[in-house]
Amino acid sequence: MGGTSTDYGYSNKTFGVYAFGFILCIFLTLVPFYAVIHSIASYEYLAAIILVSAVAQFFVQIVCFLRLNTKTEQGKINVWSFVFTGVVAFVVIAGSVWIMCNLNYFMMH
Amino acid sequence: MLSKGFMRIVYFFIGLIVSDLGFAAGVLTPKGFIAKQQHKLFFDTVSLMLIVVIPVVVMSFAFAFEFSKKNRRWKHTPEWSHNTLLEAFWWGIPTIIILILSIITWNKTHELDPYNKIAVDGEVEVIEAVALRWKWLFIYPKEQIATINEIYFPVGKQIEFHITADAPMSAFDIPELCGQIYAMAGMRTRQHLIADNIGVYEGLNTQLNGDGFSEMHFLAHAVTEGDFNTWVAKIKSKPEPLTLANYKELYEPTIAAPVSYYSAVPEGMFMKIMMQYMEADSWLH
Amino acid sequence: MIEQLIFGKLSLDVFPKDALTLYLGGGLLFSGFIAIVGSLTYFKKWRYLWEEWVCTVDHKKIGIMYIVVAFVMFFRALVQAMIMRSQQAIAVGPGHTGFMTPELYNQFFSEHGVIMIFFVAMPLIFGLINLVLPLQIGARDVAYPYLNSLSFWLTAVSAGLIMITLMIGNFERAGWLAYAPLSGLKYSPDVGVDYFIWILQVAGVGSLLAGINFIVTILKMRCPGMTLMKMPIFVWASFCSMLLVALAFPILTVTLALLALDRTMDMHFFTQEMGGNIMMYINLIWAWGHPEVYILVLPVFGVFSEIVATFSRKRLFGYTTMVWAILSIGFLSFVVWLHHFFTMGAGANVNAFFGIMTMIIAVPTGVKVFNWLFTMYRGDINFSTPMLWMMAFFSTFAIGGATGVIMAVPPIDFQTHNSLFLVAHFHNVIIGGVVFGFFAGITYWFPKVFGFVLDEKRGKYAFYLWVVGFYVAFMPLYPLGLMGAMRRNYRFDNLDFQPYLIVAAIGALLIFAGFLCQLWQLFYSIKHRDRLRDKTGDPWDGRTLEWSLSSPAPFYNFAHIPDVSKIDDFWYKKQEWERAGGGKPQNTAYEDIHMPRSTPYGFIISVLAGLFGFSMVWHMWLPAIFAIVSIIIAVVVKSFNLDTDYYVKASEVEEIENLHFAEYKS
Amino acid sequence: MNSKVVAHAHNSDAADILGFWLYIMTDCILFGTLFAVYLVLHTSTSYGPSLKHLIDLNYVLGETMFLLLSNFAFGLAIIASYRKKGFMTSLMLLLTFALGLAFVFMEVKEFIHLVHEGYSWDVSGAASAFFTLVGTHGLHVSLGLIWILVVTMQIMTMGLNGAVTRRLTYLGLFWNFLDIVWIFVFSVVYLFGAI
Repeated sequence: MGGTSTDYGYSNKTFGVYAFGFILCIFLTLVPFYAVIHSIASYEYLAAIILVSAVAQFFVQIVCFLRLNTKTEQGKINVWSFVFTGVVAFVVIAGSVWIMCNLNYFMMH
Repeated sequence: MLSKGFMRIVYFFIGLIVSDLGFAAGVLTPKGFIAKQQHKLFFDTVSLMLIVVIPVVVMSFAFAFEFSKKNRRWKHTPEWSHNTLLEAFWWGIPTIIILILSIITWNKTHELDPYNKIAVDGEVEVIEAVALRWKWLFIYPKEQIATINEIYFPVGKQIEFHITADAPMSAFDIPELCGQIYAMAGMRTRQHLIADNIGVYEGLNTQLNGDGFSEMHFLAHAVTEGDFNTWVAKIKSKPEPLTLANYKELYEPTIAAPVSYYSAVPEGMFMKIMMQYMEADSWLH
Repeated sequence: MIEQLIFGKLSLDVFPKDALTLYLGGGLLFSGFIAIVGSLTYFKKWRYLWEEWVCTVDHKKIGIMYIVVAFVMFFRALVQAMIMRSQQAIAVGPGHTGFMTPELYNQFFSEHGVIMIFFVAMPLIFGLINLVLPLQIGARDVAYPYLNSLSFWLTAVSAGLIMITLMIGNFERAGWLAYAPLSGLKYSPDVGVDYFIWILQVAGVGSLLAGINFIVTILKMRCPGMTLMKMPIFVWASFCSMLLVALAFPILTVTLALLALDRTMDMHFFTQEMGGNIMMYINLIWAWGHPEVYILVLPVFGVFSEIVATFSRKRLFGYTTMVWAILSIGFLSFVVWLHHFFTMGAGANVNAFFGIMTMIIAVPTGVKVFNWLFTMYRGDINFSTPMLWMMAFFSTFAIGGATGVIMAVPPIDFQTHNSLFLVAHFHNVIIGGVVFGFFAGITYWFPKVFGFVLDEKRGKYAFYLWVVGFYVAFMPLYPLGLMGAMRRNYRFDNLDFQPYLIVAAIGALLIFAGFLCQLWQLFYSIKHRDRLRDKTGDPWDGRTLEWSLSSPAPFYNFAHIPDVSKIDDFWYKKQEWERAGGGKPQNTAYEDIHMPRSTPYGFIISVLAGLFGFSMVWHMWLPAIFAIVSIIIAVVVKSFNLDTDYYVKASEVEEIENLHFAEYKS
Repeated sequence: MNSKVVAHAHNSDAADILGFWLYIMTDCILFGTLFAVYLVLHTSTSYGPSLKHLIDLNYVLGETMFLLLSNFAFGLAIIASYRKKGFMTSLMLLLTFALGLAFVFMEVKEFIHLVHEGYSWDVSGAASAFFTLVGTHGLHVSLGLIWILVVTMQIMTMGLNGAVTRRLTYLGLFWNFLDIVWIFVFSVVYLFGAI
C-alpha cells in the first residue's frame, strides 16, 4: 500500500529516465545561458533560443520528473486539469498583456 | 398569474418609452451626434432581446398555467426529455440573434469609438479636461484660457476632449451628448462629440473617487459661434491667469467648487499635469 | 518600541466617532454578542457547542453553519441597503444632504457589496453544496472532512472580522472592489482598505480550499455506477463552479497581496506614480471577478434543474445539453472580463472582441432556460414554494440577462456603465438568479437536513413580499440609470429622480419585510415541527439519492453505499418498488461504518488566521509573526496525528435505521 | 488500527494526491498572474535604475544549478523510498534540503546586493514586480525546505509508512513544480532581462 500500489496517475520514477531527464535539463539550461552571456546572435534569435529551450525543458521535466501520463484514469484527470489550468493561465496572461498594451497604445498616442 | 407578470414587463417597457418623452435628462433625450446613435442602438438592442425575453416570460406563465396539477387537460409524459429539433431550435435562434448583434456591435463599436474623430467636415475644437478632487479643470489650448466646472462650445462643431486626472481614477461624462470615459493620472483618454442643439447639458464624474464624488458636476453649454467668442473674450478679460503656483491650490481637495475662470494658461499645461506621473522631477505639487 | 511591535497602530481612539455607526452597529454587535454568550452559559451549552459544532467534520453540520453565517450577514447587509435607499430617497434636490455623510455612505455601499458577495452568496453556495452534494453522489462524506471544517471556519472568522470593523477602526470607502488608486495609501490612508484586503485574503483561502475539496469529492467519491454523465445536474453545476473557484481565486489572492504590498512595503504596483499601473488592478480584479459571478450563479442553475424536474414529476429536458451548456459557460466566463471596464479607454478592437464574447455566453444560458421550460411541458406541476421561486426566476433572470447583453454592446455601455441601470442589472441577475435560487434550494432540501418541511403558507407570504419588493425596488433604477443617475452618489441634485427613488426605497422595505417573513416561517415551522414532520424522507417525491435516506439524514449518510445504473436512479427504483407492491425495502445486513473523527484544528487554525489578518491590518508585527508561526506549528502537529478516523458499530447503525423504517412504515 | 484506517477507501491515496495536484494547479494560476503583472510592469522603468545592468547571469546560472540538483536529489530520495530504504531516503532528503538552502541563500544574497546597488523594491513598478515574482518563488522554496525537514523527521520517527510515503509524493510534486516555475523565472526575468 505504499507508493507503488496506488494509482497516483504518475508513473513510477526509475533511475534511468530520471538521470536522462536531468542531463537534458542541464543541457537545456546551459544553452540559453551560454547564448545570452556570449551574445551569440541578434535579439530575435536569442529570444527564440530562450523560449524554445524553456518550453523544451518544461516538457522534459513534466515527462521525466513528474511522469505525467494518460495511461490510467487518474492520469487522465491530472493531465486534463493541467491542460485546463494552462489554458486559463494563458488566457489571463495573454489577455492582460494584450489589454494593457492596447490601453497604453491609445493613451500615449 | 400570466397576465399579472406579463403586464409588469409591458408596463416596464412602456415606462421606458414614456420617460423617453417626459424627462430632459440622460441618453433618453439625446442632443448630440454620438448620444443619438447610442440611443438608437439601445432601443435596437432592446427589441432584439425582446425576441427572446417575451417568449420566455410568456412560456413560463403559459406552461405554469397549462401544466399545473389542477389542470388535467394534458397527458403527463414523465419520460419525454429529448427532442433534437426543439433543441436545435433554441440553440439556433439565440445564436442567430447573437450573430446579428455581434455584427452590429463590431461596427458600432468602431464607429462610436471615443478615440475616433467623427466623420464630418469642419474644424475641431480641442478642450482639455483634468479631473481634480473634486472638480473639473478645463483648458482651451487654442484660446489659452481655463475654467473650473464650466465649458462652452459652439453648437454643430466637432469637439475633441483630451482627458486626464490629477486625482484618483474618475470618469468624464455628458450623458446627453456622448458617453463616459475614464480619466486617469498619467494617461490621456479622448472623447469626441457634436452638439446638435443649443442648450445647457449636465456633465459629471461617474467614477467613485472619494468623498466629494457626488458633487463633481459641471455644466456644458452648447452655444452659437458668436456667443462662444463672447464667452472667451469675457474670460480673457478676467484678472487671474492659471499659473503653476495656483495650480497647487487647485490640486487641494475641495467639495462643490464654484465655477471660476482663468484668463491665461501656461504653454503645455495639460502635458505637464500628465507627465508628473510619467517622469521623475516633474511634480507640480 | 516593543509596544509599537505589539499594538501597532491600535490605540484608544480607533472607535468610531460617528453616532449612527456607533450606536446602531456597535449596539447590535454588542447585544448580539451578549445574547449568544449569555444564553450559551445559561443553558450550559458550551460543551455541546464545542463538541457537536465547532469541532465537527460532518458536512451537513458544516453546511448548516455556513447558511447561518450567511443569514446573519444577510441581515446586516439588508439593513444597510434599506438605510442607503432611504438616504437616497430623502437627499434629492439642491441643498438636501439627508442624514448620512458621504464618508459613511461610501463605507455603507462598500460593506454592502463585500458582505453580499463574500459573506452571503459564497457561504450560501458552500453551505448548500455541503448539505446536498455528498448525499446526491451517494458518499458518506466529502473528500477532506478536516479541510472542510477549516474552510468553514476561515469564512466564519473573516465574517467576524468584518463585524469588528463596526467598532474597531472602520471599513474601506472605495467600493466593493476597492479600485486602485483610490484604495492606495495616498487616497485611503486609514485601515479600511487593510481590513478589506485581509478579510478577503482569509475568506479567499477558505473558498479556495473548499473548491479543491469539492472537486475531489465529485471526482473520487461518487457511488458505484454513477459515471460523470449520470450525475445529477446540481453536481455538474457545482463541479464547474468549484473549478472556477480553484482557477479564479488565486488571481484574487495575488491582486490583494500586491495591493497590500503597495500599502505596507511602499511598492508600486497600482500607484499612479513611480511606474505603477492602476489599470492593471482593475484588469486583475475583474479577471477574478467575472468568473466569480458564474461561481455564484452556476450552482443555482443546478438547484433549479433539480427543482423543475422534481416538481414537474418529469425527467429534466436535455440532460446532455445542460451539461455542455454549463461547461461552456464555465469556460467562457474566463474570456469576458474586460466588459466591466469598456470605458477605461481600450481600442475598439479590444472592446468589440470582449463585448461579443460576453454576448456568446447568453446562448448557452438561454438554452438552459428553454430546457427548464420544456421540462415543465406536459409535466404535472406542483406549485410548492420552491417551484414558485423558480417561476419568479424565469422572468427576473430573463430581464436581467437581456439587460446584461444590452450592456455588452460597448457604445451602450458608455452610457449605462456606472449608472443605476448597471445596479439594476446585476441585482436583477443576482437576486433573481442566485438569491431566489438559494431560497428555493433551502426550502427544497430543508426537510433532508432538519427532518421537517418549512411551512408553506408563511413561505408564500415571504415569496410574494420578496418578488413584489424586488420589482418595486429595482425596476425604477433602469429608467433612472438611463436618465443619468449614477451609482454611489449619496445625494442627487435632479428632482426628477425623487419619485423613482422613493419607489425604490419602498421596494427595499418590502424586501426586508420578506426577509422577516422568512424568519417567521422558520420559527413557526420549528414550533410546529411535529405536524410538519417528514416521515418518509421523501416529501417531494424526489428523483435523486438524497431522498432515499431518512429525514434528517443520519450522520453517516448511507448505511449501504448505493449502486446506481441510470440518471435519477432512485426515481425508477421507487417505481419498481411500487410495482412490487411495497415501499422502500430495508437491507438489514449492516456493517461497521468508517467515519472521520472530529477535530478542533480547523477552528484553531482559522482563529489564528483571523488574528494574523487583524494584526496585519494594524501593523502589529509581533502578534502577526506569532500567528503565522502558530499556524505552521499547528499544521505540523496535525500531520503527526494519524488517528483521525473511527468506526461506527453496525449495531448502532441498525438501531438508527430501524427507527427510520418504523416511522416510514407508519 | 492505524494501517487499516489508512488503507480504507475513505481517505484514499488517489483522492489525496488529486487534491494536492489541484492545489498545485491553483499555484500555477498564482504564478501565472504574477508573470502577467511582471510582463506588464517590467518596462515601467522611467523611474529608478533598470535591472539590465545589474543581472549577473553566471550567478543566476549557479542558482539554477543548485535548484536543478536538489530536484534530482529529491528524485533519488523517492527512488530510495520505493525500495523501502528509510535511511537512504532521509539522507537524500537532507541533501535536497542543503541544495535548496543554498539556492535560497544565493537568492537572498542577490536581493541584498540589488538593494545595495539602489535597485530596491520601492524604486519603480518594475522593481516591485521583479522582487515580488522572484520573492514569491523563493518563499515557496523556503516553505518547501521546512516541509522537507518535517517529512525527514517523520521518516525517522514513524518509518516509511503509508501516510509518510504519501506526503513524500506530495512534497515531490511541490518541489518539482517549483523547479518548473523557476525555468520560466530565469528565462523570462533574467535571460530576457539581460538581452
